[in-house]
Amino acid sequence: MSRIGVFVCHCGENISATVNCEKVAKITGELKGVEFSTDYKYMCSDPGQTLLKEAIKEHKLDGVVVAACSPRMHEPTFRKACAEAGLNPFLCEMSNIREHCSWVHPKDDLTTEKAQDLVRVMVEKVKKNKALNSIKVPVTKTALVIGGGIAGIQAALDIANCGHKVIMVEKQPSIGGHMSQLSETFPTLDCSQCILTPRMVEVAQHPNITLHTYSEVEVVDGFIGNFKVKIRKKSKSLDEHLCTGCGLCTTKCPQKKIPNEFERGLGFRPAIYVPFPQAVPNKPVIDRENCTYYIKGKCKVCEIVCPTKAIRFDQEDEIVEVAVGAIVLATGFDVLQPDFFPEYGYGKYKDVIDGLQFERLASASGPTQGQIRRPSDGKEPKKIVFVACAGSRDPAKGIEYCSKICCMYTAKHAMLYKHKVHDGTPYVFYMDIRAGGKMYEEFVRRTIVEDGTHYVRGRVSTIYEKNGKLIVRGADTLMGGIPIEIEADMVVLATAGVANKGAEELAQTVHVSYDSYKFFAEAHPKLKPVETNTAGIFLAGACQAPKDIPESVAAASGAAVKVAALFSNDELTRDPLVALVNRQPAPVFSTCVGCFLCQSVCPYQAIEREEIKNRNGEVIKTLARVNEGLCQGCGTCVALCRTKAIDIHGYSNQQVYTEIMALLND
Amino acid sequence: MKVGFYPGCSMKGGAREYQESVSALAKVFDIELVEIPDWNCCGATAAHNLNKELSLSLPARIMALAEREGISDIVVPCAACYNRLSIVKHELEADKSLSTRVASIIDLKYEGTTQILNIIQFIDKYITDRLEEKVVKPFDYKAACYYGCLLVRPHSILKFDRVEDPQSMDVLVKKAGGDAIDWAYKTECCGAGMSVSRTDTVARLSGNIMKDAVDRAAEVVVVACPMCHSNLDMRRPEINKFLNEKIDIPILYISQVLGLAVGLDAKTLGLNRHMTEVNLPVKPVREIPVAKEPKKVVNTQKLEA
Amino acid sequence: MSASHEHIHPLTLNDEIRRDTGVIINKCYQCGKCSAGCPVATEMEYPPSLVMRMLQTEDPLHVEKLLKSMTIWLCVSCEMCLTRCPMEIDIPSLMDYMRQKSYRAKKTNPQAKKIIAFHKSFLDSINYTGRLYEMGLIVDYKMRTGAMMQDVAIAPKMFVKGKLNPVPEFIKGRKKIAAIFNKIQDKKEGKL
Amino acid sequence: MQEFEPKIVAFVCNWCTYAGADLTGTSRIKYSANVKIIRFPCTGRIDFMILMKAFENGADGIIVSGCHPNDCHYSTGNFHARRRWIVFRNLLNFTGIDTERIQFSWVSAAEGFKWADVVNNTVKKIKEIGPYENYKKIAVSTLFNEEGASNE
Repeated sequence: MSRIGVFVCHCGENISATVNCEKVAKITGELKGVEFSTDYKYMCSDPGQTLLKEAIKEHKLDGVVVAACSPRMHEPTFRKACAEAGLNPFLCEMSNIREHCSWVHPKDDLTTEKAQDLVRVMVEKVKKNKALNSIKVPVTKTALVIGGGIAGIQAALDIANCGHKVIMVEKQPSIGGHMSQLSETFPTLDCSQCILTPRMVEVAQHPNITLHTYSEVEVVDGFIGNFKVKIRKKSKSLDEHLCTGCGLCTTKCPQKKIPNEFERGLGFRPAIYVPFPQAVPNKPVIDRENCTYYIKGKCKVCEIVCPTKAIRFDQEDEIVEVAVGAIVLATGFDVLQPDFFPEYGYGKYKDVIDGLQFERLASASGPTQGQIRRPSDGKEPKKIVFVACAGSRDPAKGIEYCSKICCMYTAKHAMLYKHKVHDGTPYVFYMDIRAGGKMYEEFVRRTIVEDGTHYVRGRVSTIYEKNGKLIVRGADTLMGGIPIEIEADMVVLATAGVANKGAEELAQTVHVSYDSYKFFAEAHPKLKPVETNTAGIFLAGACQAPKDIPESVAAASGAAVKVAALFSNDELTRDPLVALVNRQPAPVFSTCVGCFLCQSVCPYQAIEREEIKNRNGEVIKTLARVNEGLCQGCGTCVALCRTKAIDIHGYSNQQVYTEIMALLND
Repeated sequence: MKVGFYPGCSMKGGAREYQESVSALAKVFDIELVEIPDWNCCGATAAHNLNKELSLSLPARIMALAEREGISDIVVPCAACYNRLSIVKHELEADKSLSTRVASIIDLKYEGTTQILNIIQFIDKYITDRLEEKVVKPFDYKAACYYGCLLVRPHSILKFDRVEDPQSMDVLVKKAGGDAIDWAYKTECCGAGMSVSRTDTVARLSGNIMKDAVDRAAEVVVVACPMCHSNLDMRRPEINKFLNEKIDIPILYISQVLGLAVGLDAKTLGLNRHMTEVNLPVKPVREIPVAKEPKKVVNTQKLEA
Repeated sequence: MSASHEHIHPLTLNDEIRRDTGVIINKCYQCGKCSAGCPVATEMEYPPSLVMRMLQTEDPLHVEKLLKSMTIWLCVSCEMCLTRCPMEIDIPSLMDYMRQKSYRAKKTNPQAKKIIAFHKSFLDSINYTGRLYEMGLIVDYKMRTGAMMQDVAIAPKMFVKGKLNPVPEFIKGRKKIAAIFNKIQDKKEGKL
Repeated sequence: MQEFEPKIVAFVCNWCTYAGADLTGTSRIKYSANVKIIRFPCTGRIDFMILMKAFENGADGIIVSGCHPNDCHYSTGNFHARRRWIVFRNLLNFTGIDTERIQFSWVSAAEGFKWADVVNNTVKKIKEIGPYENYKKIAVSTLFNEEGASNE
């Protein structure tokens, strides 16, 4: 016979306004096995919890049902209170009579009846609950940071400075990300390279940071505190220890006409190359797809000229396996591909470029040494059109969101252009100017008022080339929508920021969720902005949504603190709501028949094979066994088990059936 | 090979040469065009400007008649008719109750089983494979392929070619030995049904189109729509007046271009019926039907220039 | 909840437009891409984006202005606006709707007389013969508008080129066509 | 005559739909009280014996709701639920179970409105179909006492 206590919370008036709490307590107090029942204004308050604890002791309760808010809110609170009163915390259950009842139904008898039903269900369930002990798992105090842009750099440095080890993985030959491509940054016009490069060097030299460039994460297994990660280090065709970074090979390479990714196709690079002069590490890689030796089997000029004989043509990819306790995703964003705007001739006309290309033109280290020259003929454009919202806020093209950074960088571009081409005329076609941020609005005003940029409120319909000019057809909606045509020398599209290539695959590899745009999803948009739904994996920077530099850095530091907090414990405790395979006396051993269907569906590889041997050491039966450390308690194995040999604590077949019967038979 | 054929009103009158050239071209490739018996006008712009039910019923009757004859593919060379028929087919497919109502208005069974093909889709489906082998007289001219509105828009319904900078007609012209130029007015509107009621508007819109083609050294404009043709060809005096210059390059239907390439004579193709005389300069016939390599070089040079 | 809501309030103009054309007026965020690409925007009193804005106000004064405007009759249904609209708003359908509404309410702009006359002559031709009889259309159109001298110069040349049929082609089922016209609701109400 | 008030059980996953239903409450969106929720860790946990058990005990309708595809907290549980449903639907139809009474949906933690819609639409639909008398007639539990069912 059970001795269960029922505690009905009023939640001030949140519940009692529509549910008759006294009645619920009274009626459910009459249920079989209920020893004690009461209602109280605020169960979660200190006196409320004291009431609960006293009742447990006084009435020797062996089960508790708290009818209050969502268990997602206060289940830990009440379980802790139970534990303090000497009751196993897993003998405490909550009925959600606030979110699922009082708040969604009007004040009438039906609502009170529903509340009674919900309490009854939990009373019956609690009768079947078992006392369980929390599972303890160790924490590996090393963090993995995926992505070496400004967000990854910040996160890695912050974690490393807390004294924890960091492994950084970067896909490109150098860290630095998009920020290293920028000319100057809004709203202060700091030189991007000048503020970024010292950070890059710090990463390379930090004793706590291990850097893997030209590498990708291939496999992630495990769970919070205990991830196992396989990293593929792509072959650089180079012995990095021997290479001094003298750069002789890059000057002698006969392949010189490969479009330079770092310059966004506005310049060329050789097949053995360092992405940019300030690269970290400043050592070259061979681009095998374009290298004459790998294509034709002959050349090896780099090998001949290398003074330290560091070139390794036969070097293979290396797989590195590491154990980490937390992961920070900082894989950044990408910009739209050229085929996105046929109406703007993007990709067809050389002088229609995107914002990042303009950054390279405006950068002192760029292909034109910072002079604004149009790509087609190298002339200085006297009339330039910037098109904001190129792709952003365009549901027809599949991008509904605002890319957030374009308003500001377009204003910056217009300003930089005006600073460099004094007699030039910049036009900006925009829909709205979104300049929320410290000193942002002031910056935009300066572009308009002091630099005389023509802001035209309207979207561009089409751009075509005629007699060496780009005819931009737009409209001025502030003049009632009258069409206007501008003969421009160059057009810069503020292309939408989109999820990085391969974001979806990476999300699936590391098991985090992502939105319909393939940006990684945070656990809660307001209160958990750097956490993911997967414990132990955090987000930093523009892999989550388009972000500017200060935001990315702030998010990265946020993620780093989360990692540091996690690493401040030697062990983690987990709810023991895991699956288990039943055991029976010999000769049956278990109703498990060893079909291992459970193994095939388990997302955590938590099902192991257990061999039952007889006295002679012969295997007589193979059973499934659940590794409690790995099991996350999803219960998919339970639903699939043909012999019902596997069950799950907290949601066992018996508990679930009891709940259903209690709910439907009043 | 038999294919259903809906000529539409203009091909019986103002665009007689379009029908003549399509028929002649089909004959060369052993395709029999079966005219839908007792077809009616699709209602064109007038119907959907003034009344929605009418604009649905008239095309629906045409398709219902075709269904009754067991025709699966209808070639609709007129881009305007093609557009109307496709849209009606789409709308009736999306709304079953509307479909029932229209069926009762036209008093015929309508299921929407026929496939509507525009002239280019027809050529691609039945002719393209055999085109190059039949080219005897490469159409060696710089051609501006003009698609207009109705062939490519609305893309969500027609799903034909790219809506910006379409290429299908350019490909055909190239296969016929021509040089399809890159230009800006491929899909700009010519003024369409305003030809009679707003001649000034048509002169401006069509004038801009002709101007861009001529500025880019086109020797001929190729079209696939009788309405575009009549605006660019018949309205030439108004166009020239608007532009204040004399433009005399001819407007040819795509069927005429291909017809010339496979060796049909001008009369059979109805070239004599154009209001702007067709005086294409005589060029020496080259050996191999299409010299692709040098063409490509010419093209890219121009793009980069 | 929302279902009963709809019953209580009478339909606004924008609700009606949504019901009849599927166009959601408030989707427009006034980017102006339609006006920028419209081939006839320069001739319109209200370029397409402004039409959308006027409808968004739901102000009867603005709606009245639109119904009486030349704008709706100048639209050539080229669908450039729809093709490039980031919100995929079917402005051509909306224009059709406004024209039909204006025509039914007898509010058409006096200058649109020629355009409407042409459409009517066109439909009459179909009504009587089943097809478009171009010569008849032109004659009928001239009678309606009084533009007797328009295009007189090209007619003989067209005739010589075989582009004008002196006699109309009657289809066999022309009675069926007339029946279709008679079944159309507006025809019954004398509004077509 | 008193209106038929169906009994509907909702089996939802803890991570998406349960949280979504919490959001419905937090947003004070009203819905019909006929639906009562039973929480599961994941839709992958829900096997068809559970659905049968609900019908057997007098449910007129069932809602099963979890995370959207690819959003599963456990990566793949909802896919297993979906596959299982596809396979079992035919079997249920064959055995005479009215599969119209089972409503599947994906409701995320951010879709408070959607949850209210799912509930209200299901209640409306079940009210139209009427009480599930047929099942009650043949239900095994009418032959045995209730304890019999918890032998599993």
